[in-house]
Parts: sequence; structure tokens; C-alpha cells
Amino acid sequence: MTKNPEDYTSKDLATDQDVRWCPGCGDYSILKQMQGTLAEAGVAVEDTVFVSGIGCSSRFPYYMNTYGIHSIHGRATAMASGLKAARQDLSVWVITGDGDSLSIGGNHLIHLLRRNFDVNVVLFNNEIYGLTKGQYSPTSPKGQVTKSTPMGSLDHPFNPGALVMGAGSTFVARSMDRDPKHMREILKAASDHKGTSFIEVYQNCHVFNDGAFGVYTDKDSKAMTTIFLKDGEPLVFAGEEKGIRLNGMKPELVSLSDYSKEDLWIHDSSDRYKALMLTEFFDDQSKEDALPRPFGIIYQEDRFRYEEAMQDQIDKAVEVKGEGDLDALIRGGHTWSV
Amino acid sequence: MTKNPEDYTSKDLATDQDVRWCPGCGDYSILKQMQGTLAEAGVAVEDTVFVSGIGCSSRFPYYMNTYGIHSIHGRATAMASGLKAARQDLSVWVITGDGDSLSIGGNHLIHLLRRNFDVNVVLFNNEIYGLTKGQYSPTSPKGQVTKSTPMGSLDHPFNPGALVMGAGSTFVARSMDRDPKHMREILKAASDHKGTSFIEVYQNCHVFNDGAFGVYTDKDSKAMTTIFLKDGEPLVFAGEEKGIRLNGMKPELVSLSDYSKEDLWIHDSSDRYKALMLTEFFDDQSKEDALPRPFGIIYQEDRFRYEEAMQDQIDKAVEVKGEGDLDALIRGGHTWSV
Amino acid sequence: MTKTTEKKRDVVILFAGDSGDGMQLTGSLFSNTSAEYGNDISTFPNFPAEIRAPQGTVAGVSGFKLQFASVDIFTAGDEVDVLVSMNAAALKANLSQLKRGGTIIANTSGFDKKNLRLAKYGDAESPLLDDSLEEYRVIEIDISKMTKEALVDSGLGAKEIERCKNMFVLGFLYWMYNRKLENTEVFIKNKFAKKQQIMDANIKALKAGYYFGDTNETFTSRYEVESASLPEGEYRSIMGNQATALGLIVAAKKAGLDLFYGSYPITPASDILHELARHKNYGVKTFQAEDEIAAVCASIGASFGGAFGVTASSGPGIALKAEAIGLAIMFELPLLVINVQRGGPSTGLPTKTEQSDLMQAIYGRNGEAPMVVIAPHSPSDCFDTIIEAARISIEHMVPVMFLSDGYIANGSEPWKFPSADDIAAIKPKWADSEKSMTDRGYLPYKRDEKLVREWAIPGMKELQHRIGGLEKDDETGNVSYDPENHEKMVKIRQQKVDIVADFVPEIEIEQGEDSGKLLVLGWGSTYGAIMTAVRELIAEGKPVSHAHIRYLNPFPKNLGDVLDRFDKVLIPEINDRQLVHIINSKFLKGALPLSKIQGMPITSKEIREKILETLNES
Amino acid sequence: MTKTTEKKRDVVILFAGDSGDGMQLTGSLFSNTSAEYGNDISTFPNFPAEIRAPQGTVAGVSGFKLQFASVDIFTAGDEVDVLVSMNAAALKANLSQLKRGGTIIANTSGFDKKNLRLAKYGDAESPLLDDSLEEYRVIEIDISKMTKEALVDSGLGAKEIERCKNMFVLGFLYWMYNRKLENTEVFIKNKFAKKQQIMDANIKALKAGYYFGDTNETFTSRYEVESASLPEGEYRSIMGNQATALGLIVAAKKAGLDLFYGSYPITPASDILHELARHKNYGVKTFQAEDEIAAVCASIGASFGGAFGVTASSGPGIALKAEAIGLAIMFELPLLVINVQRGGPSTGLPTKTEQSDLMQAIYGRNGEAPMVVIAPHSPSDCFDTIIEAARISIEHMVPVMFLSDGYIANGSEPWKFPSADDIAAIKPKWADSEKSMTDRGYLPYKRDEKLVREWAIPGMKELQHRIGGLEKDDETGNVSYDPENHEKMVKIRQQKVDIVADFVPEIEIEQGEDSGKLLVLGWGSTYGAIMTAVRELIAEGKPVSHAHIRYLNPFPKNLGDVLDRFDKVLIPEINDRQLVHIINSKFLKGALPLSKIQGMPITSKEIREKILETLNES
Ligand SMILES: Cc1ncc(C[n+]2csc(CCOP(=O)(O)OP(=O)(O)O)c2C)c(N)n1
Ligand SMILES: Cc1ncc(C[n+]2csc(CCOP(=O)(O)OP(=O)(O)O)c2C)c(N)n1
Ligand code: SF4
Ligand code: SF4
Ligand SMILES: [Mg+2]
Ligand SMILES: [Mg+2]
Repeated sequence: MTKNPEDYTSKDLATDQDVRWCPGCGDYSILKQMQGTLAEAGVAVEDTVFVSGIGCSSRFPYYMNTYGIHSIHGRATAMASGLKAARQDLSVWVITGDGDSLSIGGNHLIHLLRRNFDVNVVLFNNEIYGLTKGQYSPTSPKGQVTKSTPMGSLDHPFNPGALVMGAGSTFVARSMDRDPKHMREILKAASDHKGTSFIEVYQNCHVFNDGAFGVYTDKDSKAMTTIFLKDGEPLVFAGEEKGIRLNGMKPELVSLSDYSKEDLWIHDSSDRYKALMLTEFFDDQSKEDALPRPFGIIYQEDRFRYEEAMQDQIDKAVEVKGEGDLDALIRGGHTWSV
Repeated sequence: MTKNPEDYTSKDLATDQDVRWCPGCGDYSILKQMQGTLAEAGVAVEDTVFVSGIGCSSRFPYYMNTYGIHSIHGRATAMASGLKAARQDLSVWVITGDGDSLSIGGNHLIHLLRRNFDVNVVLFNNEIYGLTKGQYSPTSPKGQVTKSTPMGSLDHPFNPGALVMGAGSTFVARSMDRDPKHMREILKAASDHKGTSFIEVYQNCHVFNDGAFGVYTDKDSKAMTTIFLKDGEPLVFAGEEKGIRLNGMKPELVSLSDYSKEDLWIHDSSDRYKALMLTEFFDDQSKEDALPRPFGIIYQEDRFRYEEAMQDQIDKAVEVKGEGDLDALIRGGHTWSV
Repeated sequence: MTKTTEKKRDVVILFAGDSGDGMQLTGSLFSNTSAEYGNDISTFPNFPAEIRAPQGTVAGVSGFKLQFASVDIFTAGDEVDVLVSMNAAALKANLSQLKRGGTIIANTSGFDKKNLRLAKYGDAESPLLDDSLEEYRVIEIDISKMTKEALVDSGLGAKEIERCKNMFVLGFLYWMYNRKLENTEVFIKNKFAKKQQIMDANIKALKAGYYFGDTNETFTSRYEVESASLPEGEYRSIMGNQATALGLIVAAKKAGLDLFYGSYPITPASDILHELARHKNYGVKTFQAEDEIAAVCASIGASFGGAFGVTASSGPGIALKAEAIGLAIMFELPLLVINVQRGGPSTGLPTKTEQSDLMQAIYGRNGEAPMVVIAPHSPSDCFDTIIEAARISIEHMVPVMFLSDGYIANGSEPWKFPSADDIAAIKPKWADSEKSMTDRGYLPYKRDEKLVREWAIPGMKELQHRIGGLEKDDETGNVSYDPENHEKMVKIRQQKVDIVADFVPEIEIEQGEDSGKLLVLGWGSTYGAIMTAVRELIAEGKPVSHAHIRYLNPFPKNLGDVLDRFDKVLIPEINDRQLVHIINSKFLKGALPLSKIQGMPITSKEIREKILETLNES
Repeated sequence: MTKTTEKKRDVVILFAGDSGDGMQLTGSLFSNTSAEYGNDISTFPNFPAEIRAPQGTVAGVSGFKLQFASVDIFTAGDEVDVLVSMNAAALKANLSQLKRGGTIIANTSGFDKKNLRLAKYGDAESPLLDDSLEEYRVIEIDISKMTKEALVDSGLGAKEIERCKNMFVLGFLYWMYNRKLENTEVFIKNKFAKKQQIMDANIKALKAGYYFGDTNETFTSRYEVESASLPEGEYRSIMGNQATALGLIVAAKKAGLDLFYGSYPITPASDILHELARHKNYGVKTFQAEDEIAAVCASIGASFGGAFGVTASSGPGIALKAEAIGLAIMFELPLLVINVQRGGPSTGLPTKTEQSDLMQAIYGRNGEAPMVVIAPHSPSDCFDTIIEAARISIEHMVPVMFLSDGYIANGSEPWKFPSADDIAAIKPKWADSEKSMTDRGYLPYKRDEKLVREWAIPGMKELQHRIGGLEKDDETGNVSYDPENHEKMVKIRQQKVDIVADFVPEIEIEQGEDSGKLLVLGWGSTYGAIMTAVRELIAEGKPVSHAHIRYLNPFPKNLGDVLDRFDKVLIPEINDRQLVHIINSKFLKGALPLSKIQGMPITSKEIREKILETLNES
């Protein structure tokens, strides 16, 4: 019996497959929030497609009772582009890891973003290659000791927010596995955004990189290291004790005992310059005076979608030349008889 | 007879191969400036390697009397990474096109930049695929009519400066084929920079995209559309009649009859926020109030080079464990006798 | 002085000049007129590798070869009867192709000092002046000057006038071969509809060339090639890539599917993209991807969504697609991969033709990843063959590789085109929300007797399922690490390909007896040359036959039988014995190779000689 | 009650449990002790596909099989003598491998309701309680409980104590096979040097297991496997990937080159990267690239710079490297490409073994792009073979593909390692600024009689040159579109590969007569199983011989002759007849296949049966 999307519960989004992540893996939480979000989204399960690459995170589609593609390493974004171009009517989600999307799949990601297909990309960033058992990834901090870097990694890591801003992303957000409520909000906003939504989720790999985001997720440190962005609201954190203000072109960490909220930077996700600056809040939190890490919607812009522009051209061609006639096509312009 | 690098003239940098670009192609000018720059750089021709991908621009190495690799489409940056890792002592240049480096080769480019190998990347941007006879490229403006897009291209183009800033580039500059003097300055600065230098050169494809950069290179319009950056100097253009000032977080186009130079934005290529903003000067020049396009060194930063860090680890390993002994290696930790 | 007219059965003309000289256009126009005249024609353009190599050099020479005849022909000809040389380099590059006693039409202003030097002729030694061309008939015309004179009042600048000189040559050749100018005049008028001056100038130059032949005393002989006895019907001229593009559109419509074409430009495949992009009013979606991997993946994504996903490239790009093609084989979805082969390996000879990607097509993937491989044998045959490829891919839910090559892609020939109604419908095996449901839920990998699974696409209620590149459990499609299941699935994927042989025609002998001493077995673009050589030899009473393989994987069911009926099998290929290896492996046959790996088609003469040699040996 | 000790020639133990149960470590420790004891050993780990599949399920079972013997052996054995089952799923997954009458050691607490359900046994029907295990000897021990009891005073938490249960089992097996604990104690002491409590607990659990066997009345029989008569010498235990890594370091040093290893992680090749990264003090440069294409390109770049460029991957990654390998073939530079094969196609069965990338290795590139292909046949043989591969690549200036597989890569065996001095130097053919100069300047593609060009690298004065993927003029290396030159170069690249056959050993018969009824021809990891089967049958007087191909392209020069000396040739492969196809194509031989495509090694039993069947047919 087909259920009405309005009547979905989380369960309707789940499959009968055993979920095979390690106990303690952050992926579970994301799965749960996704199922919850989609249960409320009002889109039929048969009109939804999850596309992933290869990695622990990329197992995700098997657990969603929608259509799904578990593709090859790094290519989910490319595959989703074709799918969306062919089928504007579908709700398309891309699930990917930091290796899948930023290492082997980096190129397809940035091209998807500039083309602005209306798909939602959820990047599970655990700063490690989980599935291949623990090599460093393009987001691993320099010096990280992993199987492939016993003396510490040598790569300056990507700042994913900065990279996708540079690539022309129209929706940039960050969330974390340990904050289900926030994650749900963000997933919802991404699903509502028309154009490519890019969501980076800090996800704990319990086995190979446990605690990589501890400073942001642990109760003790979270207040001081994270700032949750809300449009129209000032950048305050640390239990309203601290804030960020703009001193000319420089963000400045201030105490709310010295400044009032009105003096602070007011978040405006439509302001490109500010968004660029926010993605630069990327300090190592052990640094004195580190700026807190922003979570929430950093940037959002409305720009034409590739698939719509593509359909427009087709419609226009039909309008101008008329619906194509096969015999005319085969004959071409010039014929002769024998 | 081997010549002393100090005694080089441009001719010493040229090969006996016929140069095979179309008459009128902007590539000739870049070649000439490169030969001139290297003649003065004091580096021996045998210690210099040019690496390219595939494209008209990628024919470049054949015309440089250095070592050279004409590789495969999009992979010059990857090839140069290995070469530089293996041979720190060499001066390595990458020559690439907008298709070669931003379409098929996009991923290797951004990874090269974050790793900051000490190589110089010169991107010949002609906003078209030249060698394959005229399809649009990732830098072609939306709506461009080309062989593959008879109704106009649908892709929102990359802003190369923004993309490479987002990827963690440590040297970002822009120049043009029609300004030999400026190009020479920039090539020289790139060659001096330690780390990956990224230089975008606006290059005219005479055959398939003639005049794409006309507004920037033509005498008539150039003054109003271009701004030449110099560290420590204010952003003035239009024959010192106009300038850019910072109004809070927003760049503002002002007339020097209203403002003095002291009020203007002073260029500081070490300021990351300003550089991010400068790369956003990417307006279509037909727009009213378009910001002029910046040329020169937009951003420069000193960051560790991958190949040096790699060598440091080797040196450290030798220091700690001693130079490797083959017999010890083969025996391993645990043996027994029969 | 009366001019004589001599009848000829067939003539091969090679228009050669600098890339800027417009030889491609000149050649096409001559072909069109000849076709219209009822000749059978076959053309072969030969571009320089550079966009515009330095003017006047051998590297910069662009050529267009065409054969037209009063009998049916299959190639653009081996030896050239008339070589048009717009400059010294054009002569130098092509003289070796000219028949003994053939005609050279030389543009004398292209043989000045500068041009001679650029063509690397010895110091100021012009071949027009020494006796090196003794064996040929040389017609010297200062084409540049004549054109200039003709257009002195045209109002055009020197450069524009210079550009009309190809029309002068064309006019002259029309005179030589007794052709009317009409057809070309119409073309010029359409092309320059908005540029009256240029239109007029081109027509004037064309006529000037014609009249020059007509009036000039030196030229005493004209030729006539009568119309061929082609089957009656309506014809058009078609190039291989064009036929491929049209076939794709037709196949998609015949299947009721949207065509999605994901591709990354590469010579010589790009023209398919260009052609398709012009037909958006047929609902065609073309996607120029960021690279070949993205192109094939986007096409797979589109197929998953229920479109007909097609991707194309040439050798290097096909290499990049290999991993994703493997995935499509696991998915068991329709996917058409077009390889317009060019000279390899690596970047190789991008503007030259070769058949050297056959092994790659059949074996070039990791694991046991069999796919259907099919090759057209002439420009117009691309149309039928691509529709066949589409039919197999869609009806059997398998990826198919279509192996064209540069020769076919850029060559053209008259085509007695079909009407759309004559083309059979293609029937996707759609799943159905109700009928496809089983007690065990929906089973995406359940198969029919052809081993074909159903195509369930997003939007179909209740049929949600997930597919991936990991090994799948039979029927459910769930990930399975079960050893026996793996073996079963590997074999099923192989059988799915093998079974296609039950649904395609058996191979037939094209010419010659059904059994005998020697079978010449070809595939792809060698068709014309083999046809020509074998036809001649049969006429001479030699015991030789010809068969041509369109279905390279799986082979036609009767191929082994056919081979067994001949003492010897000779396989001409533009590669290093690739089909020979496969035939020998499958049939333990000891087939003989005729390999030519020069970036050029094998000529019928070469095939003829090899056949004779082989017959003599036995 | 006295305990009896029974002598055994060989024993196969399979340690199986949940991925968290530490079975891999347990197995390795038992192997090391047995090796030290003088047994020949062979091991084969079998990981679950997931990092940590749900506990208690069949998908989560991790196994480690080892054979140890008093004779020399070549595989980890077919049928298992002792199956250690830490839980119900472990039993379920592996019971089919257990010999009739074999022993099951079952951890009873792993057979509780929850575990039975997770293992998908019928409702609460425990195999330990019904009579389904009648045919076997079942030893039930509540290992968890015993361990807990032994460690009650250890000061450790419940979880940590639970983790020691593998040591209890190990101790028990040491008792069963009459082994000393010493070796393992030393290991534990080193491993937990800084965690005294854990060290003590592990040793205690180990001893508890031993004493449990020693004192418990139920266990009356012990077994003894005497030391094998291996050749005298010093031995170590080595895994295939490890041997590969060490061989690379040695080869580079022997050639006087820096080793540059560019790679992207992929199962089962990653461990080579991990191993190499540990040896930076040997000057090894490891580069984890952004993808496989970057990895191979970086390695080519390094080779151009004068380093020894090596890259590795498994099937899907090798597919991605194909285009760049073609370039390296054009460059004629040293490049070693390692493929540690796994189950395919596509992502396939990443943690399982297969030999299905042979065709890809030989044919998987566009154009005529021949390369040398070479395969090791056992873990320790990786060392010799990779050095051979390096030698060919460096001395012949050709890319070489090294085809290992998951079975070899993760398997281990005792290795009578050589001394570094015994390994011959590798001699790069360096160019020289003065000697290499000619009248026509420097000619980078000038060749010697082996067709090898010199290696001129940046920094060498006067030898600047530029190379690319476009076809090259013979000698100068400049871009050339000349048709005949292309054919010449295609043939030279083929001959360069063919000529390697002159510099490698001819193939020898491993066992059996030099001619006769049946030759079993193998390649790669089937070696051990074939050796075992053929040895047995020869002992039984059957007319069968064994030869093993290390050099797959080019084949050893005498291979055709060897094949001709046998009536029949049987080729066992873990793929669908790939070598069979090549052999049949080259030698028109009609070789017989024995294919097993289950992601698992072929067993000697399967080979034995096929041999008997084949002999009976004749
Ligand atoms: C072409 C190819 N290269 C490499 C691999 C091996 N591989 C699988 S997943 C993976 C990286 C996983 O890391 P990430 O994307 O961060 O996902 P995670 O497992 O951390 O969720 C790699 C290297 C592969 N499957 N295919
Ligand atoms: C793998 C592969 N794909 C495609 C091509 C075809 N190709 C060659 S150059 C090129 C693009 C050229 O554009 P660009 O990089 O901008 O260089 P330009 O010619 O404009 O200088 C393409 C698509 C190729 N050679 N190899
Ligand atoms: S390895 Fe890490 S990312 Fe993968 S399932 Fe386990 S905890 Fe999660
Ligand atoms: S096609 Fe364009 S880019 Fe290429 S050589 Fe000609 S003018 Fe230059
Ligand atoms: Mg990850
Ligand atoms: Mg370009």
C-alpha cells in the first residue's frame, strides 16, 4: 500500500538492510536526521534519489527507502548531474565523504557547484579515509599521523567552505553529527534551497579518527569553539558572553562586557563578502584567540539552475523550429533523386 | 658550448621547432615574454622544465629550449608535482589552458595549490577550447555561442581567481597577452615566489574567440576597465581619475574629484580578506558601475612547500633511525634458523 | 579548336592546399554536385594536426579526397587522378598518391620562393621548373592572380579576394568534368545571404574558373563521368558523425526515451556533439561535461532516471571512462558508448584514423566486464548501426560500445535514406508498480529468459531500490559477498552479452562464393577497400570472398561455421592484428593479418596485392 | 589420565570470530610460533568487507586460516582440521570448509540467543544443541567466562578483559599442538611495554588457556607437527605486500635511484604504501595523491626527473591510470605499475581475491600500447619478482605492470631471505652530456641494439629535450605525422617489449616430466594449489606436469615449445579463462580452462579433481 508522503514517519524512510557502520560511528546520527527530515518534507519516496560514491558514508543510500545509486569513488556528483538534467522532477541528494568529494571527486564537486544543479550535497567530513582503514584525507590537519603518514601528513588541508565559495556555490552550510536538532534544520533548509546545497557535516569516525571534532562537539569546549549563525542576528557565542565584531575589514573577537550586541557583526547569509570572511574562520582551536568555528548557513544565493536553463533552451527550440520531425531530420537540407 | 646563464639572450631559450600557432594568436606574445624573462632569471636551461597538458597553449614546451613534458589533457599539474617532489633543485613551470586546468584538470590544480609545491602555473585563459576547434570552456561567459552550444552555453563560469583563493593558493596574479611589460613583471615575480604561483593570462584566441578580452586590452576601453595593482599603492585607474575605496565591507567606485588617494583602498597583497574581495571584482564590463578588472599580484603568502617538508621528514628519519641498511630491511624484526 | 570529351568510369580528385585555402569546402561542394548528378561518391578529408599550422608548410596542408563514379564505389579511392595543389607544400605532401600520368593542377603563385622554402624544397628548385614532374600532366594556372583580376571591381579587400580563389578552382574543375554550376551557386547564395558583396564575388570567381577552362586554348580535354546505376530513390549526402547523431535521435524517439548525450570534446568525436546540439527541438539534451569521466557518469545517471544515456569520445577518453563503464555493466542499464577511433597510443595522431581500440573495447576494463561491441562500416552505415546499438542496449539492458573511426566519421557518401516509419520501434522493458511486485517485494535483478532485468525508474511507486558496483545478490540486487553468487553473477553478465547473438543477423558473405580458398574478413572502415579489391578480383576469376563483421562481441552465431568453410582467412586491419588475435583465440583458426598502421585507410590496392600473394602461396 | 600425543604431517587451523575478536592477531602469532618451530607455514586472512560490520553477524566474521606442516607446503590449505568459532556466525560462515571429522572449538558464550539470532540460525536452535555437528568433534569452552575468571584480579574493566579472550584460545591451541608460549610472551611484552596491566592480563589469559588444556580432563589428545625439512638458513615470515614494498626499496637502491611511490589508497594495495611510508630513512618518497590519475602522473613526472617512479592500485584504479600508462609507453621511461587484483568488475568484491585483470593489463589501453606484464606467485616471491620488474623497467626503459592479488598480498609464508649483496645491480642507461651528443644534436630517441633509448634527465647539460604523447619522429623524438614513421614507431614499441624475452629466463617445468599427457599451466597465486595437487598426483603415478608463467608479456621464448610437448594443457585461473584466451590466440593450442570466480583461491583439491577428470577423458 502506497502511503501518502504527508503520513510518513521516519520508519517509512528506512530499508530492511542491516546498517553496517561501526558502533559509535557518527553516520548513524546523520542517517536518523535525514530520515526524520525527509519524513516531514512531503516528497514521495519514489521521487527521491540518493546518490553516493564509495566510502563508509557512501553506504548511506542502502539505508534510505528511496531510489538510490551507490556509484564509484568520487563520481556521485557527476552522476547526480546527469540524473537531475534528465529528471528535473526528482529530489536528488548526494552523500559523500571528504575523500570521495574532495580528493578523487574534487573536480566534479566544483563543477556541480558552479552549474548549480538543484541537488543537495551532504559531505560527511571525518578528516580520514574510513573505508580503506585510516589514511589521511584532504581535510586532515597537517601533521596528522595515519597509516599512510606515520611521520605526519604533509598536505596543507582544504578549507571546504572556502573552496566551495570559490567554486561558486549558492548554498554553503556546516553542521555536526552530535547536534541532531541543528542538523535537521540545515537539512531542511538545504532541501528547500533551489540550486546546489553544500552541507559539510562534522562526523566522528569512531575507529580511525575518534574525537577529531571533539572541541566542537564536547560539552566542555563547545561553547567557546562554536558559533551558530542565524540570519539577522549578531555573532555571539560562549553563552552570550562573547561576540565577533567587524573592525574595518577584520573580524575581531570581543567580550560582550565591552560591546553591546548592536555593535556586533550581524549575520547576513546573502552577503558574499561576509560569507567569504566567515569561511576563513578556520583556526586551530588550540590557538590563543582562535575565532570560533561557524555552524549554520554561511551563504545562500539564488542563481539559475542548469537543468532549468537546459529545459528552457529545448522549449525555445521547439517554439522557434517546431517539434522535431524525424523525417525532416533524416532528409536534411538537400536531397536528389536517382 | 654551454653558455653561462648570465649570458643568455632570449634566443638561447628558443628551440629549432617551427612555432605552430595561428597567426595572430596571443600565445606568441606569452612565449616571447617567457623567453625574455628566463633569459634574465639566471637559471640554467638544463635546470628548467616546462610541463604542459594538451591544448594549443600546451604546445608551449616544444618552443622552450629547456627540458619539457607535453603530457596528457589536464594532468600537467599532477606530473609537475611528482617531478618537483623528486627534484627540488629544478625550476618547474606548468603551462596550461582554461580547459586543461579548469575543466578536466581542475582537481589536480586545486590539489597542487593546497600542497604549495614550488612550481609556477601559467594559465592561458582564452575562454574557449582552441585545439578542438571552438567549444566553450569553464571560463566562457554564460550564453556564449560556440560549436557545442549553438543556443548559448548554460554554465555559470568559474572565476579562476576566486577558485584558486578558495583552494589555498599562495600566489595569485593576473596579466594579459597584450601587455608584454606587465606580463614580464608578473612572470618574474612568480618565478621568485617560493610555493605555487598561479598566473592567469588573458590570451586572445584569434580564430575561435577573437576579442574576448577586447574591453581590457583595447586602447579605447582599457583605462576604464582595468586596474593595475601595486603593493602599497591606492587602487586608482582611468588615468588617475577614478579609484576604489572601501566603504565598510563594500568596495566602492569613486571619482578622484570627490576623494583623495589617501581615502582609497591601499593594495596589500598579503591581506587575505582584501585579496578575496579583489577576486570578486569580476563584473561584466558592459554593466553600469562595473568594477574594473584587477591585474597584477592579487595575493601572496609564504607557506611551507610540500617538497621541502617531504625532504625534511626523510632527513629526520635518517637522523633518528640512521641511513637505511638493506640487510636490516630484508631481515625485518624477527627471524629464525632452520 | 574543339574540345574533346572523354568518358571515365571513376575519378579521384584530391584538393590540397593550405588550411586557410578552403579545400574542405571546395571538396564538399564538388561532391554534392557530383552526387546530384547521379554519381556514386565517397569522400575523405585529411586535416592538419594544428588548428592553423604555419602557412605554406607541409604540416599546414589540408586535403579533401573524393572519388566519384558511374559504378558503385566504396572508398574515396587509392590513387589520385587529379591533384589540385594550391601551393608547393600541398604538392609535396600528396604527390606520392598521384597516379602515374595523373594530372596536377598547380597554382603557380603558390610556388614562389617563399612557398618553396616553406615547403622545404631545395634552394629555389621548383618542381614546376625542373623535370621531376615529367610523368604527370601539369596544368599551371596562376589562380591567385586570375581570381584577383576577376574580382578587381568587387569592392572587396585583397584578403577577401584571396579567399575566393578556391571558387575559381572549383569552377575550373566543373568545367573539366562537365558539371553545372547551379547547385554551388545556390549554396553560395544561401551561405552569404546577408553579405551581398561576398556572395557576388564567390559566384564570379566560380564562373571565372569555369570560363577559363572553356575559353583557354591550352585545355583541350574534358571528362565525363556518367551517373551511376544506384538503386532508385531519394538520396542525400551524409558524413559518418552526422549519421551517428541522427541515428541517436531517431533511436531515442523510436524507444520513446529522452536522449541524454554527455560528452567531453575530443577529435574526431566532437562533431557528434555539435550536430546533436543543433537539434534541441527534438528534445535532445547535450551536456558538455568537465571531463570524460563526468560525461559517462552523467549519462549513467540519466539512464538511471529513465533517459537514454549516451556518451562518446576517442581512445584516450574511452580509457578514462573504463571504470564507469564497468559500473554500468554492474547496473545493467542502457548505456551507449561511442568511440570514434583515432591514431594511438596516448595522444597519438589525433587527426588520423586507426582501428586500434578494438582490444580496449572488448577487454579494457578491470574484472570480468564483458560488453557488446559493434562497428559501422561506412558513413551512412553509422545510421543503421547506431540504431542497432541503441536497440541492443535498451532492449537487453546492457552497455554497448560503438566503434567508429576518423575515416568513417569525416568521410561522406550518398545515402538513400529511409523514412522514419521504416524503422522499427525499440521496446524498453519497463517495470510496473503492480505487475513487477512479488511476494518477496520488488526484485530489481529478476530476469526474463533473455536474462534481461526490468527497468524501474524513479517516480515508479513501490519499486524503490538501490544499485551499486559491489557484487549483487541474484534477484534482490542486494550487496552479496557470497562466493557462489559471485560466480553466478559473473556468468550471467557474460551470458547476457552472449545471448545478444540470438537477436542479431548472422554474418553473410558480401561477395564471392560461400566457401573456398580465401575469405577476406573485415570490420569497420576497411569495408570499402575490401569490397573494391574483392570485386575486381572476382571479376578476374579469383577464388576470393568477403565477409564483414558488424557484431564484434558477441560474434554472429554462424561466424565459426563461415570461417571453417574457407581454407584461409585474411583480416585487413588498421592496427596490429587485433581482430586476428580474437579470431584466433576463439576459433583457433590461424587467420592471416594485413596490418597497416599509418594513420591512413588501407587502400584497395594494398588489399588486392595481399590477396594475390596469399592465393599464390597456397 | 595421560594425554596422548599424535603425530601429524600437516594441520590447517581456521581462527574465526567477530571482527573485534582479534582473530588476525591470534592467527599471526600462532603462525610465527610454528614457523619458529621449523614448520613450513602458509596463511590466508579473510576480512569482512565492512570496517566493522554489525557484531555477531555473518558479514562481520573475520577469519585467519593457516597451514603448518612438517613438509613443504604451498597454500594455506583447502579443508580445515580445526575451526575455532568465537561465535555462532563464525561457525555458520566457515563450517563448509571443515573436514569431515574435523574439530570445532566453540566459544559457548558466543552461541547465546542473541548471537544465534544475529547469525540467523533458526529460532533458538543452536547447532551446539541439535545434532547438526554430529560428524565433527566439538570442543565447547566458555572462553569468555574462563577469561573473565582468569583475569578477575587484573584490575581491568569488563571490556578490556573481554578483549583478552583471543589469548585464551591461543594458549589452548598451543597446548593442543605442543607449542611453547615463549615467542608469544615476548611479543606481548613488546607490544604492551607501556601498559603493564594489559600486558600481564594478556599473558595470564594465554597461560590460562594453555593450562586449561593441560589440566582439564576432557582433552585427552594432543598433536604434534614436526619441523619441516626446509632448506637450511635464516628465515623470516613475510606477507606479499610487505615483500613488494621491501623489493621496491632494494631495487631502487640497487639501481642507484631514488624511489618515488605515488599512490591513492585502495584495498588490497594500500598496505604497500603504508609499509613504504615507514622506511623514509631509506630515502623513500611516498606521495598519497588526490586520485589514481594524479598518482601515476606524479610517478611519471618523477621518472622524467630521474627517480624510479612506481604507482600501485587495484583494478578500478588501474582502469583510471590507463590513459597515463599509454603516455609512459610513448615516453619510454621507467615506470612500475602494481596491480594488487581484487574481485571485480567495478567495485566488485574489494576484500576478495581474483585474477581477473590480466586482459586489462595486456590490452586495457587505447591504441597499440604494449607493456611488459609480470606476476609473482607467492608472498615471498613478490620480493624477487618486483625486483625483476624494476630491472626490466629501468634497463629497458619501459613501463611494467606487476600483477599481484589479494591472496598473495595478505598471505604470509616463511622466507629464507637473501642478503643484499646477492642481489645484482640494476643499470640505468644514463645519457651523458658529451658522449650522447651527435652531429644532429641530441637524439633522445636514438636506440641501442635492445632498442633502448638513453635516459637524459634535467640537470644534464646540453641534453634538453621535450617529450610528449603525440607520435614521435624516430630518433629526434620530434612530433611527426609521417605515416611510415608511425608504423615504424608502433612496431618499435612492440619489439621493445618482445625483446625483453631475450633477457629473462625460459620457463621451466616445476614438477613432472618435460613432456607428456598433461601440463598444468598456471600464473600468479594459483602456484601453491597447483604445486600441491600435482605433487600428490605425481606421487600417485599420474602423468602430469606443472609449469608456471611469471612473464606474461612477453611470454618466455620457449613457451610454445613447452606447450607443444604435451597432449593437453590445463590452465587453472581465478577468472573466466583470461590466460586461456591469450594462449589460444598466440599458440592456437586449445588449452583447457579451470575457472573459479568466487573471490576465493582455487583449492588444490579442485585442481586435483580437474586433472583426474582431464586424464580420464584422454
Ligand atoms: C577508484 C577507486 N579508488 C580508490 C578506492 C578506495 N577507496 C574507497 S573509499 C575511499 C576513501 C574513503 O574516504 P571518504 O571518502 O572520506 O569516506 P569515509 O569512508 O571516510 O566515509 C577510498 C580511497 C576505490 N574504491 N575506488
Ligand atoms: C583525455 C582527453 N580528452 C579530450 C581531449 C581533447 N582536447 C584536447 S585540448 C582540449 C581543450 C583545449 O582547450 P584549452 O585547455 O583551453 O587549451 P587551448 O587550446 O584553448 O589553448 C581538448 C578537449 C584530449 N586530448 N584528451
Ligand atoms: S570506519 Fe569510521 S567512518 Fe567508517 S563506519 Fe567505522 S567509525 Fe564510521
Ligand atoms: S586556435 Fe586560437 S588559441 Fe589555438 S593557436 Fe589558433 S588562435 Fe591560438
Ligand atoms: Mg572520510
Ligand atoms: Mg582555452
